[in-house]
Amino acid sequence: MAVSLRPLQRVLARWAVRGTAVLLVEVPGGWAARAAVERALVERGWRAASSPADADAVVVCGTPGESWGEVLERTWEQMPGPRARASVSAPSEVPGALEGLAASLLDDDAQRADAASRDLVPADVENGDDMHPAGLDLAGGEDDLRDGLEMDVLRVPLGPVLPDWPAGLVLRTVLSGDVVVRARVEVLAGAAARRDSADDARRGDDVARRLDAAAQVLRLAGADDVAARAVHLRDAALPAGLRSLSPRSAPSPSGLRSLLTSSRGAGAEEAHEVRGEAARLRGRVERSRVLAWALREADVATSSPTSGAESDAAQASAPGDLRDVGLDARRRTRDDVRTLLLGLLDPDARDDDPGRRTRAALEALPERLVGVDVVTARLLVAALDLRTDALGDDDLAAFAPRDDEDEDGDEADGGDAHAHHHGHAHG
Amino acid sequence: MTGAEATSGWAGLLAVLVLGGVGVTGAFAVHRLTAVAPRGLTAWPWLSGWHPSEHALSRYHARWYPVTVVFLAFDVEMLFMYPWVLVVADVGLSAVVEMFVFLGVLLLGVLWAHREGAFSWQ
Amino acid sequence: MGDVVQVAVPWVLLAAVLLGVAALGVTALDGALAARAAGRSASVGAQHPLVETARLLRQRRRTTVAADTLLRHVAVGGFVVAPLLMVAVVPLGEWVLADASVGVVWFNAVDVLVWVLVWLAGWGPNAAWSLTGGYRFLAQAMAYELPLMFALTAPAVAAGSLRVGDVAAAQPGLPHVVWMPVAFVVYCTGVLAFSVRGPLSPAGGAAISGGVLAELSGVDRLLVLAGRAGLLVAGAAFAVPLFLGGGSGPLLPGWLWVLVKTALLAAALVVVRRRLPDVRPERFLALGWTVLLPAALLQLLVVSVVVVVRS
Amino acid sequence: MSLAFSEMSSVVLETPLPDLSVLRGVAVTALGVVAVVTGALVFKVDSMARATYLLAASFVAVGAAVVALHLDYVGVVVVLMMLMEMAVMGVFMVMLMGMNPALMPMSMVHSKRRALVAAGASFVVLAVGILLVDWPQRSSVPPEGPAGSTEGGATTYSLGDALMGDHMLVMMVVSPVMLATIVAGVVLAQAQGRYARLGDDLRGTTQGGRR
Repeated sequence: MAVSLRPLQRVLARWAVRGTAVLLVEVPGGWAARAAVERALVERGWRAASSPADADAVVVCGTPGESWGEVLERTWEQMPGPRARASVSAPSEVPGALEGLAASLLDDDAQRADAASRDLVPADVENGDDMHPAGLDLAGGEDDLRDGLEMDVLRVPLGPVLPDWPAGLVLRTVLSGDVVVRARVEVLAGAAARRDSADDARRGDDVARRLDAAAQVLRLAGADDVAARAVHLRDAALPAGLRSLSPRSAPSPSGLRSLLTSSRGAGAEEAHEVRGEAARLRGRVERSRVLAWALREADVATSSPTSGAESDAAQASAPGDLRDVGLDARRRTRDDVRTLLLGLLDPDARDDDPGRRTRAALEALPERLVGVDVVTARLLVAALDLRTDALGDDDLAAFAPRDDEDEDGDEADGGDAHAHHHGHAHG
Repeated sequence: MTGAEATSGWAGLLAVLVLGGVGVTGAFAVHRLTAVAPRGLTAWPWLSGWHPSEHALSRYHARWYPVTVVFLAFDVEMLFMYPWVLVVADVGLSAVVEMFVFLGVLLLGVLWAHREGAFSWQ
Repeated sequence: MGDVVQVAVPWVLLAAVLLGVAALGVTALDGALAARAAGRSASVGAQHPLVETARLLRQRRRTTVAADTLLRHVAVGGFVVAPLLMVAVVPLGEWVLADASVGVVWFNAVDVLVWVLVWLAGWGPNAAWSLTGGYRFLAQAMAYELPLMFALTAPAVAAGSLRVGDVAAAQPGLPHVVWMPVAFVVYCTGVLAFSVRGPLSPAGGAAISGGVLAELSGVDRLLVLAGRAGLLVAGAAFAVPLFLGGGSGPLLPGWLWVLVKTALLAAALVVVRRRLPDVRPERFLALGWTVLLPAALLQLLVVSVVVVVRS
Repeated sequence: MSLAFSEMSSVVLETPLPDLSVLRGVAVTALGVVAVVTGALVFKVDSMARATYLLAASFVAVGAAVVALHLDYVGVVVVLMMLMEMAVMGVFMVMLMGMNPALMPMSMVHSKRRALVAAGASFVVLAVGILLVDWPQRSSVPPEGPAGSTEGGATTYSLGDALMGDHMLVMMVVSPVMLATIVAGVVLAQAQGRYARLGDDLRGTTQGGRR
C-alpha cells in the first residue's frame, strides 16, 4: 500500500516546497543576511514562519556565538518535519542556501528517514508527580500589581528565536495574564558582531536599517501591505555590496524593483529616490487614521524620566503599587509606538551613535514594560529599533546571559513569587 | 404538513454534525497516509528557543473581567429580544416603547460603566 | 419568489463542497493580494491555498507536553463543523438544508460556539502564546457580540420572523441593506471578528507568534485554517438572506444569485481585512460598547418604528 | 442540476417517515442521558476547562431536548446563552481556583454530606411532583404567528406575545434588576474607578485617591 502512495507523496512534496515557511533567526551582525533572505523568500514565493510548528526550514542569519547552541538546537527539535536548516552569514550565500533547503525538503525519502529516527517524546519529559506533571513545575502565584488578586504568573522569555525581534535580544519577562510584570534584558552575542556592525556603519545603511525596523513594527501591527512597501524601500536603499540577487529574480514592472535588480550600486540619484519614497510612505502612515487609532496608546505605563514629579511622588507614597503611576504615565507619555514609527520612516533623521542609544534603551526597557501587555511590548521593542550589533564589548558584558535562573527574585520585589499550591483545594 | 417539515430542519443540522464528524475523522486518516510520519510528535511548547520554566496552564489573569459583568447582565436581555422580534408588527408602538425603555435603562448602566472605566484595560 | 423548500439530508454534501470551494476562493484571493503587495505576481499568490494544503498534509502532527489533547481535538474539529452549521440554515435560492423556525437565533448560537472553539484551541496546547491568543479573543468577544446580536435582530424585525427564508422573502424590491446600513456594517464587523483573521484577530497575529496557531502543525493546522476561511464565507452567506435580498435579482436563478452575492461580499471582506491593521482588543472594547452598540440599537429603533408604522 | 435537485427532494419528502412521536421520545431520552452523564462528569475531571465545558455540553443536550419537544426558540436560546455564559464562567473558574486549574488532581465537591442531602431531597420532591401532579392536557395548538408555519415557530410567537402582553411586568422588573447588577458588578470588580483615577474632585488635578 505504501508503494502505491509514493507518487502522491512526491506530488505533495513538490507542491509543498513551493510555499516553504522559513523561520528566520537573526544573530547580531546578521542583519544584512536576514534582509537578503527575506527578499529571496519573496522572490521564491516562500514566506516567513511565525513559530517552529509553522516552519519547514530554519535559517540562521549571521554567525552565532557559543551561547546560541542551546536555543538553536531546541528550535530544531520543535519543528514538526519535513524540516531543513541552513546558516548564512553574508548575503552572497543566500541563493545557494535556499537551493539547499529546497533540495533537502524535496527529498521525500530522506525526510521520512529523519522523521522515523526522531523520539516521539522529548528525552527530558518525566513521569513527574501531582505537583510536577511531566517533571515541570506548576506556575507560581503572585499578587497582581493592578488589582491585588493573587494569580499565577508565567515566565516567558521573548527572543532570541522570534520573528520581527531584535537580533540576539532576550527579554526574560514574567507575565500575569498577557501583561508584563517584570522583565530582564539579556543579549546573546554573535561571534562576529563587532566586525559586521563596523562594516555596516561604514556603508552608511542607516536609512535601510530604519526602514527595516519600520517594516517590523508594521508587520507586528498587522499592516502587512504597508510593511511590504517598507521592505521594498529597504531593499532599494541597501548599498550594492549588501544586495544578493538570486538567479531566479524576475524583472518587475515597478520602477523601484528595476532599481533594485540593477545592482549597480546605490548611486546618489537612486538614494534620492528612495528617500523621496520613504517620505511618501511616512506621509501615508501619518495620514492613516485607522493605523493611528490602532496604535494610539500602544504606549507604556512607565515612570520614565519624562513622566515628571507627580508620578515620582506617587511612587514614593506607595512603593510597589504601580496602579496610579501606570495610568498617569500612560496619559502623559506621548512618545508612543506611532511617534517612534514615524521617526523611523523619516529619511532625514540621523542616528549618530546607535550603540549608545541602544544601550540606553535596553537599560530603560525593563522599567518601561511593567504593566504593558505583551503585544504592545513587542510593538515597542520593534519601534525602538534596537541595534544589538552596535553594542560594544562592555555593553555586551552588562547584558550577558546569567545562569542563576532566579528570574523571580531578579527585578524589584519577587520575594513572595512562589507557588501557593497546597494539596487539594476546592472548586 | 409533511414529516420533514414537522421536524423543522433539525434533521438537516444533525446531518451536518455527522458529516462534519466524518469529514474531520477522514482528514486525520488521510493525513496519516500523506504526512512524512503517521504518528505525531510531542514537543515542549515554544518559548523562543528556551525550555519552559513552568506549565502554561495556570490561573490566568484575564484583566478584562469587569467587562464580563456588564456583558453578562446585558446579554440576558437577548432572551426577550428574539421573541419580541416576532410580535413588534402585531403589538405595535407599545412593544417598541416598552423594549426601548428597557434597553435605555440598560444603556444607562453601560454609560455609567464606561465612565467608571470598565471598558479601558488597566 | 416562492417559499423555501427543505431539501433532503444528502444535499449536505453539496453544501460542504460549496463551502469548501468558497473557502479556497477567499484564501486564494487573500494570497493574491498579499503577493501583489509584496511585488510578486498575483497568480502565483493565488495558488497559496493549494500549496499550503499540500504543505500541511505532508507536515507531521505535533502536540505539546501535558497538553489537553481532548479539548484540543474538540477545538480543531469544531472549527470545520461551525461554518457548516451556519450555512445549513442559509437558503440557496428556494432550497435549504435546515428550515429552522429560529434560524437567526441558531446562527447566533453557532457564532458564540466560535468563542468556545478559539478559547479551547488556546487552552489545549498548554503553551503561553496559545493561551494568550485564546484569552485575547474572548476579551474581544465581549465587544463585538452584543452589537452583532442587535444587528441580527434588525432584519428579523422587518420580516417579523426568525426564519431565515422569511427574512429573505421579506425584501423583494428593496434589500434590507439599503435601509438598515448600520446594522449591515455592524454585522460585517462581527463576521470579521468571528472569522479569527485580519484586523479583529487578537487570537492570532504576528505579535503573539500566531497565538492559537502557534503550536499547531499538519492536519490540525489545516483544519483550523480551513475552518476560519469557512467562517468568513458562512458569515458572508448568512448576510445574503438577511441583508442582500436573498436569491432575488434579475435574469439569474435564485440559487445562483445567492452564490454570486456570497462570493462578492466574502471578497469585499477579504479586501477590507487586508487594508486594516490589527486592532488591539482593548481599543476595540471601548469602540464596541460606546459606538457599535448604541449605533446598532438606534438602527433597531428606526427599523421597528418603520415596521410599526407600516403595519 | 436544479431539476435533479427538486426531483430528489420531492422523492425524499414523499417517503413516509416513521412515527415522529416515537422518534421524539427516543431523542429526548437519549439527550437526557447525555445531559446527566456529562453533568455528572463535571465532578469527576481534574481540569477546570473540562469541567466548565462538560457543564456546557450538558446544557447543550438539555437545549437540544427542549428543541425536540418543539420549543425551538427556548431550546436554541438555552444553547446560545449557556455557551456564552460557560465561556465566561470558564475564565473565572480558571482565575479564582485556589490551585492549578488543569494539571493537579482536584475535587469539585465540598460540604459533601449536606450537598448530598439537599440534592437527594430536591430530587425526591421533583420526582414525586412529576408523578403526582395532574398535568393539564393540551387543549389547543399555539396561535399561528405570521411566520408560524411550524409548531416550533408558533410557540416562539406566543412567547413574544406573552412577554409584551400579559407578562409585561416580568420585563419591567428585570430591567432595573439588571441595571443594579451592572452597577454593583462594576463597583465590585473595577479596581481603578473614576475616583481613583481622577482624584476626589474628578478633575484629575489631585493625585489619585487611594482605597
